[in-house]
Amino acid sequence: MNIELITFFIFSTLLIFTCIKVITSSNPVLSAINLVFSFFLSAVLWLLLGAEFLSIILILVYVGAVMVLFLFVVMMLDINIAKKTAAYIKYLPLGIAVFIAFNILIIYFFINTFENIDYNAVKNIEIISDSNTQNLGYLLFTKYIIEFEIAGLILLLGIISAIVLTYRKNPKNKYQNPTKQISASKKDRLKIITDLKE
Amino acid sequence: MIPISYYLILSTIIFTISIAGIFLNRKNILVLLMSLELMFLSVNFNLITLGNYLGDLTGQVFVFFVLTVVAAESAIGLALLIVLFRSKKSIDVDDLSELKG
Amino acid sequence: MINIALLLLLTPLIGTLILLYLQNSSKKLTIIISNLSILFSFLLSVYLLILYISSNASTLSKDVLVFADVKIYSLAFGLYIDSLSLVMCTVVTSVSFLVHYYSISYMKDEKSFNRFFIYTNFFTFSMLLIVLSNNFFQLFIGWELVGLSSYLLIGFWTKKNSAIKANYKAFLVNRVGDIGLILGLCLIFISYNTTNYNEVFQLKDTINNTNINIFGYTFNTLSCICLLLFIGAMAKSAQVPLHFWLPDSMEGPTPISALIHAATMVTAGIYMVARLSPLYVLAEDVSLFILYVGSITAFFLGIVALVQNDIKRIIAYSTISQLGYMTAALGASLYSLAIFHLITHAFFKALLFLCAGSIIIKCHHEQDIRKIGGLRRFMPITYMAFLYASLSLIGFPLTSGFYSKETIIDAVGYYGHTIPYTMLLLSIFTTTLYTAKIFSKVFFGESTLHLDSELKNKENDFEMLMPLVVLTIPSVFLGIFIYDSLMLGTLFGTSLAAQELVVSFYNDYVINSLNFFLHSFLTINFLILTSAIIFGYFYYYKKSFVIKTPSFIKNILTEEYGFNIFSSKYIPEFQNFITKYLWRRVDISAIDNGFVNNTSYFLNKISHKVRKVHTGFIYHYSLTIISALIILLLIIGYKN
Amino acid sequence: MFDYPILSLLIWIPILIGLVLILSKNISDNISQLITLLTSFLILVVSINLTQAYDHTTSQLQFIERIEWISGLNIFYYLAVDGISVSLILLTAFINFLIAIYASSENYVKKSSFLGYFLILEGLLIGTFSAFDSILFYIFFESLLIPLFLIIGIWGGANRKYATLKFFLYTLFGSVLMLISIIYLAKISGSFAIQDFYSVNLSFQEEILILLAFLIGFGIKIPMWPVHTWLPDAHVEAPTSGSVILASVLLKVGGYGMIRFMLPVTTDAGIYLSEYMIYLSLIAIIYISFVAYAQEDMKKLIAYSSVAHMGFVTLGIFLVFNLLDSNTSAAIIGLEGAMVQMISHGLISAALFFCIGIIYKHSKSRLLKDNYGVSKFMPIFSFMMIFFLMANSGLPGTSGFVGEFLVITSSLGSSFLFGFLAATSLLLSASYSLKMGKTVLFGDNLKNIQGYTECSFNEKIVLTILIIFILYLGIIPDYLFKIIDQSVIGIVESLSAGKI
Repeated sequence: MNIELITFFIFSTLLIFTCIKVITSSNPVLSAINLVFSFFLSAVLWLLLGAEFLSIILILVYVGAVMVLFLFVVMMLDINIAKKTAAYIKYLPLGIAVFIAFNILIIYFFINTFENIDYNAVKNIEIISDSNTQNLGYLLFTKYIIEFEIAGLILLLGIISAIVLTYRKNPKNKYQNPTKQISASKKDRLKIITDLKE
Repeated sequence: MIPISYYLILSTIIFTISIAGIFLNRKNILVLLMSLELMFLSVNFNLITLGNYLGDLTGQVFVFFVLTVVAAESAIGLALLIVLFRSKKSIDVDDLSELKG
Repeated sequence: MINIALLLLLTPLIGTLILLYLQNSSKKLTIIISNLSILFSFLLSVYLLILYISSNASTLSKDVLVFADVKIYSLAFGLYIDSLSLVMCTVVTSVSFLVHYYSISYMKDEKSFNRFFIYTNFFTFSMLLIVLSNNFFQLFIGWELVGLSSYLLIGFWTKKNSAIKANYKAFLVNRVGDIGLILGLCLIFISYNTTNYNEVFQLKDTINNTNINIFGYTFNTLSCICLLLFIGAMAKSAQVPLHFWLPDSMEGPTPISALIHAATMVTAGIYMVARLSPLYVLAEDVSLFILYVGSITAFFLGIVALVQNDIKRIIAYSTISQLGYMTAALGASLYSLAIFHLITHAFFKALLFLCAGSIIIKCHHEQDIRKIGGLRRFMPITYMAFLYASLSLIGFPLTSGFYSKETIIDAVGYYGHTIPYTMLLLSIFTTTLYTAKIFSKVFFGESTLHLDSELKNKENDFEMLMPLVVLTIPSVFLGIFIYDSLMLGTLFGTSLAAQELVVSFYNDYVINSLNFFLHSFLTINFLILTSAIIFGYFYYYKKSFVIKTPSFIKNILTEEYGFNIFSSKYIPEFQNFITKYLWRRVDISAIDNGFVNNTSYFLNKISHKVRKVHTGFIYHYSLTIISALIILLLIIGYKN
Repeated sequence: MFDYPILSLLIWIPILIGLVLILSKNISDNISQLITLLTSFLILVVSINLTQAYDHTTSQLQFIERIEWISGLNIFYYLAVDGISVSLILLTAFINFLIAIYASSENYVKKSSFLGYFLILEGLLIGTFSAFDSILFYIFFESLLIPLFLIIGIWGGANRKYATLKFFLYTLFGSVLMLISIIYLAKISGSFAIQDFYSVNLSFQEEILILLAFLIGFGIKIPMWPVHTWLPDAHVEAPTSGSVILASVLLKVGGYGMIRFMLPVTTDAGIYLSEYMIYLSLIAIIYISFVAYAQEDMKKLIAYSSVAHMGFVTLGIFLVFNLLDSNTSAAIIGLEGAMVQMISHGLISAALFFCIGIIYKHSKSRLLKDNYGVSKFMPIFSFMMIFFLMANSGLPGTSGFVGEFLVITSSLGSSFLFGFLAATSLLLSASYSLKMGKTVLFGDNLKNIQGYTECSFNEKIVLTILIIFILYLGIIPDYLFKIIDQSVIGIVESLSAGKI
């Protein structure tokens, strides 16, 4: 049993448990932290697969940004801790049944589509050099340059829409609006009426 | 040497866990979003393993893009959640049923 | 020749159009135009008749206006000039002119004076259209136009509800007849591709031996066509089953009853059968049917006249019974006799109606003979005219009515149709009775309308009395004048078939008009006539004895054998019931609500059910998504 | 001899001008009246020109315009004209011109768009009658509904929503079936042109199915007996000019469609089913006349009477099936009778609906019992109305009689029973039209409704023109026969030739 297989088994089992904890935990904070933990574990597994750059990105981007965001939101919204566990129990058997049925189906599906099951997953793909990041960087900036730009755009979109959705003007603050001040309209212009009598 | 099927089985398990998460959760939408994240994670798993199987880096490039998209998506998701919370004072799944036919 | 006939035909039409154009001009102008046009066509027809007889030209048939000329068939309007049509033209135009002249004074205080003359001119045109037509198509067009003008004229006083009902009934009954006529017409047109008389006459043998199946049974085509055409004639000439519209058509002004419902329109049916005599001669069974219909009408309708009290209705019934005589003559294929009776009847019946008109005007629109009385002293001319007309009606020897009616009765007897002969004989009795009734009641009885002061002054103005005088001449002397030439076939020789029947009857029974007159005193007819006069004298004039007619017979007669109720109550009720039922039940409930609205209701129900599926909870949606995914995978799994 | 594409002009000019009228907001009423009058007059002149230029000695198509439209499915913008379409185009143009005159004296809310819709309707109708590509025909056939839907929907009577919805869905259901069969036929014959459909040989079942689809599709439009219930409602709710155009021209599209599609394409099935279809149209004639007699509403009465008269048209057409092999000349007479009946019914029902509109304008009620003794106040109008009622009951001398006469003749050709049943319509149509005349025009004016004043100048012109034409077609219909004769013979001969 070589070292890779052992690490794979440890981490994958841990990963599955954390994932189950994520969805079953009553307290959203707890589930957020479990999610963070599962990201760490999957980063390790990705390292195993030879995708170093992506695993580090996973940790940086996901754990750093997204999960922090989640925690922010969780903290901000005073979510009452789950009070409806009863209903939860009622649906559990159905959930498990679906879970198992689904697994069997997909695994059965995988098995007979890949002819040599024992193809080694762990492999290092060379394009210009042995380091994964260099290869990825090369590919990103030559072949997929347009998609890269679009990705940037999507992130911009993410930012702007988040702000637009949640921004509320504070009614109390007074600020000057120069354009309104200098614009004049016909109806409130002063009119001088000459007196005809003299 | 880890056969490819192990990874694929792992990603299906995570995928079904996240589906169960969406399906089972009676609590709030946050869990829903998190299980969404899990789903993306399992998809990335698949992408990388099959990328390796085919000996082609596009899988990983694609994962890279998936990550960016998911980040933006979860940002917007959370913003919506906040707006929803502001108007509904609760994000419990059972309360949100305006779309009732 | 043809152009003169065309002019003859078109002058009334031109008159109508001018009148229509000058609709609200002065009365004087309308009088001049309408009378002038009719007088002009009358003179033309007399001229043509004389020209035709003197030059004894052959029959002339020419198409004037092409209606539709297509590869397969061609229809056209045309003129058919022969002695029959010209004699009929003269009769029609002369009576119509006299009626026009008469109605100048009769209608002078009417508000819509001009409208009356438009309709009468139009009527004369359409009557001439029938008389002069040379094909079945134009016959049918004239037929309907005459029906239309009688509809308009009966309903002339639009305010009178009874008049409106009467013209509605008259038009519909005529339409019933027209169905028979159009079927006959179309049958000829479809099987022989022509509607022209001459072509059909040439084809008559081929028609005779082909037969057509109607509802499964095969009939001889010719007799089928003749029967259908006769049904049309029955409605128009008011024969038994379709006669009940004529008494009601008395709602119209009296000149109209004189013109249309006595002299011209009702005779159209007789004219048609006579014109198609070559066909009817071959169809023996149909002629027999016609004979029996004629004699039944003559007899039974005559009796009904006895119980009537309205002067115009009595004369209307007498018209129907006289028409019965003519149809009987046609049935016995004595076509020239029928036409002869038609001519004489036209004159004396028009005279009767005009006298009735002047009486009605005199007594301020009072038509009930029980109320009018003792007018002999006040209206000498009308009295004289009425006397002559009624003598001619009952067939008093030497009058023209005698010559035409007695010859028909004797000829029918001579040719051995026993039952019709007895019927016609008995109806002499009834005819004399009801004429005696009117005569004694109106002219000799005491007048209950105590308006003596009014009666004293002038009888009626000149326009009314002149036609009466003029009409008495033909209604009395015409008989002797044309009797011999008619019987020997010189007058209608060519145009009417079965001429030899009349000639042989003439040679060995009548010999000549004078002998017929002398020997008539010995016949049964005269016996019945005198007994009826004596009976009438005592019963009506002297009121010496009263016959208590059993109530059962009385109300049958007053109800005109139930035709009246049948037509005015049962048919409308039945029609309303059926139509309401059909509309309510079938149209609305069955089709509309049952089929159309139900589908929409059903769809509505379904859509409400489907709406409930959308619960709004996310997990339900995710459930559906996942289950769909599973099913998809199952299918893929199953596939390979 | 025509350099400019006359048919496309005839179609698209009214549509464009109609659109202009609708879209432009501030057109005053009398300007829009003027524009409509001018355009409809122009269209009338051009269509008369078309009829003159159309040489009626041959039965071939003329004025053909064929441009590639959707090349992928080889659908062509294919316009052409033969005798039948020429006469119907002339009828459309004529009726629209009359409506333009009549509508100018009416006052409607948004007058310009009201008139605009009529112009669009006119263009579409001419398009339907001249389209020889089945998809183009279908598009025009469908788009006819929209303007009428809006006319009745916006300017209609009380519960117009129900009526318009029912009318729209009814006709839509019918035309969907028609579309299926068109596509099916096009799949077999390769191209969408109607001519190619004629040479398609189908198995017997296919032919029966297609026949039924066409029967329902066009039957609803005509309307034939069981599917006619939309017509009375649509008429009662429609404004006067709306119900005039609906009664006089829109019903003819169904008849035209039958002649163009059903006769040549599904001949064997037609012959097989002709007995039942003849019974259907006979029921339509007799049963509907009974129902018409029972109506209280004037418009419903005339609506039912037009169903009965259209029963004659369908009878004429199905007789062609029945008599095709036994007696072709009777079949030709039958089809010609159907055509003449279409034209004459168009004129007569238009006139009757105008009269009812006039009466309605004065007495504000369409019920028979509310209108009494009109002739006392409107003598000239009542004379005209009596003339139209007579024409409606098939008085010879008016065009009403010619069509019925020919159809009765050809039905006698097949069997006496059909002829007899068809002839009874003479009596029945007289009974209900004169019943209406009796109650409305004559009789004592008990309620003394003072509202009636003599009808206005426009109305008099319209009615006199109609009288002139009804009389013209009644006395000398030779010109009309000349136009439609060759193409009718062409159709019937191609049928009998094709069949053998």
